[in-house]
Amino acid sequence: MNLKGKHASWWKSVWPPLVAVLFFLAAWQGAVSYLHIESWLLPAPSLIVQEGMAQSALLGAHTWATIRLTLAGFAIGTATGLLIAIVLHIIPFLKSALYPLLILSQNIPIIALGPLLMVWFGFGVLPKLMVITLVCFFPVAVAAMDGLTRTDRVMMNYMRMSGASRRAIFMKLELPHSLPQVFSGIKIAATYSVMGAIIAEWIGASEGIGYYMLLQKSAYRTDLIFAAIGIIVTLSLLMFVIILLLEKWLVRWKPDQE
Amino acid sequence: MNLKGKHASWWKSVWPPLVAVLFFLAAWQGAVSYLHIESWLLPAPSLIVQEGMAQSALLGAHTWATIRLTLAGFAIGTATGLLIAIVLHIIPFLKSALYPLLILSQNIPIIALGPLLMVWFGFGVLPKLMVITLVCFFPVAVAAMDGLTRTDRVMMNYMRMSGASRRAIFMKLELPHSLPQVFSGIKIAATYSVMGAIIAEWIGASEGIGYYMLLQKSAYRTDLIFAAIGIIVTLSLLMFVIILLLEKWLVRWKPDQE
Amino acid sequence: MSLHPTDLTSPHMADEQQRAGEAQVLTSTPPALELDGISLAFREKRSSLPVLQEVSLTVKPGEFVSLIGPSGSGKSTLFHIIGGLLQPQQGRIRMHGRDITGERGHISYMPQQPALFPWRTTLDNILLGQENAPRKDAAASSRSVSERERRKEALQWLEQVGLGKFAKAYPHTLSGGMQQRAAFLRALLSPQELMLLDEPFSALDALTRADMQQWLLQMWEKNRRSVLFITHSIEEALLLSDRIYVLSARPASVVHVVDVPFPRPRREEITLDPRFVEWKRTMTGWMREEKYKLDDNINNAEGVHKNTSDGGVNHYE
Amino acid sequence: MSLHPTDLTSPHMADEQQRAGEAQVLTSTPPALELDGISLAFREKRSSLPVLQEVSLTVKPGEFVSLIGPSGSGKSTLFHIIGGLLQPQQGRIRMHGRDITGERGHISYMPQQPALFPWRTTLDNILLGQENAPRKDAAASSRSVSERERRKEALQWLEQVGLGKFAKAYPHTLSGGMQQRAAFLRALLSPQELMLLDEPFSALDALTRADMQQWLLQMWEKNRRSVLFITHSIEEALLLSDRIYVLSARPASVVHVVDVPFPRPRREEITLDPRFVEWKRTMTGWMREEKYKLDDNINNAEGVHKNTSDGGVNHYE
Amino acid sequence: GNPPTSQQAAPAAGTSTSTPAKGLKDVKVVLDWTPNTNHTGLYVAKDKGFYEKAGLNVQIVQPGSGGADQMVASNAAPFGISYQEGVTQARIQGVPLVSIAAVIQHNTSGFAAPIDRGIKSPKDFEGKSYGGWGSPVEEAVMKSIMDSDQGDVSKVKIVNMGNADYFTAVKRDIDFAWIFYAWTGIEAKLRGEPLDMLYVKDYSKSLDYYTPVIVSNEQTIKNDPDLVKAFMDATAQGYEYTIAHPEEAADILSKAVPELDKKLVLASQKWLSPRYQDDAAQWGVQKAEVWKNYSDWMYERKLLSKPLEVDKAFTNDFLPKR
Ligand SMILES: Nc1ncnc2c1ncn2[C@@H]1O[C@H](COP(=O)(O)OP(=O)(O)OP(=O)(O)O)[C@@H](O)[C@H]1O
Ligand SMILES: Nc1ncnc2c1ncn2[C@@H]1O[C@H](COP(=O)(O)OP(=O)(O)OP(=O)(O)O)[C@@H](O)[C@H]1O
Ligand SMILES: [Mg+2]
Ligand SMILES: [Mg+2]
Repeated sequence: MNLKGKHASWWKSVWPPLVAVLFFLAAWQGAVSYLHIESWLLPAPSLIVQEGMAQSALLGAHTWATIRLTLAGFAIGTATGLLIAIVLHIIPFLKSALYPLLILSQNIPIIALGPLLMVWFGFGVLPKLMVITLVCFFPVAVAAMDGLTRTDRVMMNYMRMSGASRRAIFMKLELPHSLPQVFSGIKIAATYSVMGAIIAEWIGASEGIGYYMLLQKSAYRTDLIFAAIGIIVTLSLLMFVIILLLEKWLVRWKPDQE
Repeated sequence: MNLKGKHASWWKSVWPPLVAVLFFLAAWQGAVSYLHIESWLLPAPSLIVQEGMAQSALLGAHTWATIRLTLAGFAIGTATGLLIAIVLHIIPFLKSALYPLLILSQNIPIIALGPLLMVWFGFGVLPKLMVITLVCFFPVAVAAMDGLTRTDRVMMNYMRMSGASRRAIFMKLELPHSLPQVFSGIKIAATYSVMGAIIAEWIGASEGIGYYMLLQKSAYRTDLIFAAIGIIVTLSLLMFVIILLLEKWLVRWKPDQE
Repeated sequence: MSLHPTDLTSPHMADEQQRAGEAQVLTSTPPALELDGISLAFREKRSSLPVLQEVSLTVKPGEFVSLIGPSGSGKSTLFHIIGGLLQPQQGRIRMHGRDITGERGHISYMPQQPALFPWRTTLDNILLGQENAPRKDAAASSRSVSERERRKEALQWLEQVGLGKFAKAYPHTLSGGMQQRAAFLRALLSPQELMLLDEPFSALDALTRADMQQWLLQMWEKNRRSVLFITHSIEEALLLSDRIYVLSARPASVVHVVDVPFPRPRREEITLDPRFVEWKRTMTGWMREEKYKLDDNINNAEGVHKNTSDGGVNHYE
Repeated sequence: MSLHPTDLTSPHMADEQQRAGEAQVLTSTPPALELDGISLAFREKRSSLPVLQEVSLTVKPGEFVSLIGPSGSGKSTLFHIIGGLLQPQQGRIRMHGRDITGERGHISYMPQQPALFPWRTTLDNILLGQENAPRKDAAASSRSVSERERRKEALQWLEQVGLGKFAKAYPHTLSGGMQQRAAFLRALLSPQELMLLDEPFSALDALTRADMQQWLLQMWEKNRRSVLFITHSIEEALLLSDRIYVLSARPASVVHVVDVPFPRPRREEITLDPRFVEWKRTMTGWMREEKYKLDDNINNAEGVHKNTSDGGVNHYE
Repeated sequence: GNPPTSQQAAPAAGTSTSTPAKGLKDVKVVLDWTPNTNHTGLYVAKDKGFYEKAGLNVQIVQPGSGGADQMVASNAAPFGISYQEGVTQARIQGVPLVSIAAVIQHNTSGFAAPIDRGIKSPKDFEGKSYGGWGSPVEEAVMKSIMDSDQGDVSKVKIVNMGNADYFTAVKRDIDFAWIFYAWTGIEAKLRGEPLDMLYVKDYSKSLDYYTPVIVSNEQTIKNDPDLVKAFMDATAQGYEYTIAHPEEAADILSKAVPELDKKLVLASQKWLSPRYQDDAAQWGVQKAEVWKNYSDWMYERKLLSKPLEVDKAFTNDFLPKR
């Protein structure tokens, strides 16, 4: 009974997006065949799947490479973002001083940064991880810093008066209180992480979905580009869902709104 | 007296970032001359400024074009993000259905999207605005949706029991309550907006800092590329500061933490 | 003190008679509020916490009714049900004869926690009730007055409760008692005819509290809005109410109904009346009795005893 | 009731004598807490709101001292100053003779709003005070006990205040009074020797309140921690305290000091003692007097009168 | 001077070599963009073991959108693929790139348009839309070849089409674009979308420049000429083999980069193989006049701020003596 109930609620939260995605694909397919859009411009989903399947072994290998890169980069990026947020939160002087540099870090175009990174850090995995980190850390850092400063005043007063150390205030009040907002940032970062990996692969790689895309682009294989995009989107969704589940589990104390 | 006090506090919040930026530039200058880094790889700040000044008229015109594009795109993007968040918040079914599509929208690489946008919308300003919108709306939408669902339960109970309409609950409780979190999203979007405009200019433009960068790239003028980056960063910082001031003004009811 | 259940020496009238009287009123004007056998249990993962058990009560138009009962018995929950926030698992709620179970917006409400909005000034906070009320109520109380007039009026009210100086202050700069007074005003200025007040004066010192009580009494005697009032002070309940419902410990059911016999208008002096003192003692005794039952319950492990049924309600006057 | 300032018929002792006695004690053991001429004004943009004006008070080791005063007078603010949250603009705070002005962590604190942490269960919430306390205090109260033992002990406490069943519940599922009891336990279980309790029982019904009072009394009589206690109930103050400070309306200053003459151990029955009733009447009168002054102040526009100086404090026993 | 970091990050460039297989020296070659038939000789040389025989373990690296130039110039990698326009402009900015071989003897790029646009000669550009990337070089080139045909370049509508490709662009707004025939032209043929091709070299001798070229940097050439020699020796063999066996070479490329479209690779290779060497004495040879003509052309049009020191820009010294 209970299991069935769980099953039902799981299904209930899964079918709307599923239907929406299917509807989206159907509309796409319909538009392509109805409007006679040429496949080199916008291939039909059916064609994409078909051609993608034909290259599945190759795609699989590249996907695996991208997954590894994404996970590593996302982990490092989120950790960096949290760390920066925490350090800057605890030392407000640093925060006001370094915020401009954080924004600066988000505004160095990859075409200028890419060669520099490769020249300095070689052709290995390091410059790629740096690119993903650069993409992921920022939303986490901004959201976390905002969340950490918005602590409930009454609880804060209690903590201070009862002699909680700075550390305890942070661990027991500010951090849990900011979790919902931190997770906003992590969700944004998770969504960007895969794209970050793709961009990282563009600045120099010999494997991964990003590399694959560039090759297909130069071979004018729009269908395979879209197969790659399909994989990218799927990976992003997976990342997002994992974060969502983690959030549900960590912020489970919050009463459900209706 | 009062004015002087205001002045002092203004100065107090301005000098740490100023010092940090100056320190950063000094370190850069020092590293370049100490390590003999060649100017085609990483030009010294002094050189960048000097060469940038020499082209100031041209840079000014391009900057102005980018500013217009950025402002328009950021405004549209933020508005779109808020609108999406509001609609999806009010209709939870839509939210669960469309969230995957939002994530999807963030994972279409520009190299695939650019040509499509151009073929569909021509080479005018429309596809460019769409690119910036795509970049900016997402952090705003995610942060706003998260913020809107985290409304204080006790206040919500009061609003419901006293017969507030859905609209009133939204306008008078959920929206003001979510403002801090919404502003986290807008801050992230503001930071990205200038970069979004640059990317938009890359996919096809005949003016703007992005266009200028590409030209300098093909002319191997690393110094001017960095001058362009300097402008991009400055614009981003300006956007960020404007949003920060707006936030301070709108969320002024929050007691300062210590 | 040694009050015991057996100490019940206060006069009381036969249930039947009272019932008949009520029925008569019912046929003429339907009650402003009528709860009919409300039951509710909160469900957690595995367990269930029964909170309300067949609670029935009536507030006639223009009547002042108090609810009194141990902490955690379910009084606030009952308000949430009346306000349409929670759906009862059993029972109906009627207002002027119309079934409004689960509907919202029919009441002026003062919650137990002030729940002031931190981004609104005190003045804007107390205007919120009027803003929220469904249009018809707003119209009914002839609230076609201009925004400006309403603010002016609200400001006068604020001054009367000693908050005039703080009209433009944000809630976090108010003391606990000041916040409570603001929340009280917010309910008072809401146009709906029935007011639900959840411990409105608990954070006030005795004198401010007495002032507020007098002030509420005077206003009520002038306007005769229907009031349902939760309080922990038996004295307060006796001073203000036409009728008092005494609730048992959780799961709450009505164990006593008291029609307060003191004439109106009442002033604070009435608390010195020996009959008043007698009533106070009696009711304290009842509460104590309930308390013991509760303690027994706790001692008999967590088993939930259903030791009062509807028929077991004692009705006094 | 017609209590007037002139009704002051209660016995009182000369100030000088009392002062001398205090001085003697001071030389032997320094007081657990000593406020010396604390003044504070909140500054807004243009205006300034004087809240505390030269407040001095003393809590000797193991003494139970109450603060009583009108709503909004500045009692909670005084606690914030003692707790080191706010810096007084004048005056010093000493603890056992040591100046601790602006220092934190020297007190067990129960705030006026429960301020339970929504992500902690009730049990984890009441353990928070122990977790927060600076190490030395934790050590002083021989808290080298294991985590598990502490939880077990906390659970027993929870059961004693009727929350045993809710140890694992999150605060938002507790009623107002239940939350207050949890916050009270949190302060009680904090290891610091001096407890500051800000209206700990205001949201409780009369009986639960009486239980809690008795329970607090018994515990205090056993352990003799120093207590500073804010309440709005004169009865509660008289029942529990060794000494009561009566504060004026804002800006608060000490207008009366009462050394409560009833012997310990005290039980609830004492409230029936005629002397007790007399004291209650007297103090109600004082409060009323302050109230009138305040009303006058308000009527005399917003001008702030400094109508009591330190020398004007009346001291009684 | 180079930043010290580049040394440790790119061991292939320095003297220290990690030797995975019998003392082979690690060497990186950075491509100009994605692998294509311009690069076949490198893949063949690797596949056929020419590099190994020369004592090299060559790794072919794909760059980002930034191209190879900065990486080669900074010695992060000793070799790369570039093109004459790039090397010319780079050297003017003091970037120490040196071209060490021309991959294709003549410029195979030109302006292409679907035949339905009716662009048969440069004069036909008038009134049409050109899709490019917004560089002043494009306009200058177009002006040069239109001048020879009495055309007026100001009547061409020049649109920046970003990274849209020829096929996409000509479907909307754009009439013609600048392409490499060996790749895009062949693809058009395979698709059955015939196009008119106007090679720029046919209209101006100055524009018959080398694209692409293999580049190294001054530091490597000065400090490690043997490495350059060994590398070029094997690379030349690779291209010579490709010239001789276009089909097998295409196969090798397709195997090395399975993501590429085999049909396109094969057709492109067949078209390109005879054009690598073309009329030159041997594969890779560069003529000073080609470098001079083009840089003078650019300088005259103010596309360069100073004349190019031609003899420093390229060298034939490392080509094998045949
Ligand atoms: N949202 C909820 N989820 C689960 N249990 C709840 C919830 N709200 C209230 N309860 C439980 O219902 C019971 C009654 O709570 P309620 O707030 O109605 O008490 P009350 O009579 O108002 O008490 P008090 O006088 O202390 O305010 C309590 O045991 C409480 O734990
Ligand atoms: N943070 C603040 N900023 C400005 N004014 C404040 C602030 N906190 C309190 N006040 C003001 O100080 C005065 C005293 O407040 P306080 O909370 O100390 O009163 P109190 O004696 O505890 O009253 P109550 O019995 O109602 O809780 C009030 O007038 C209040 O408006
Ligand atoms: Mg309640
Ligand atoms: Mg207070």
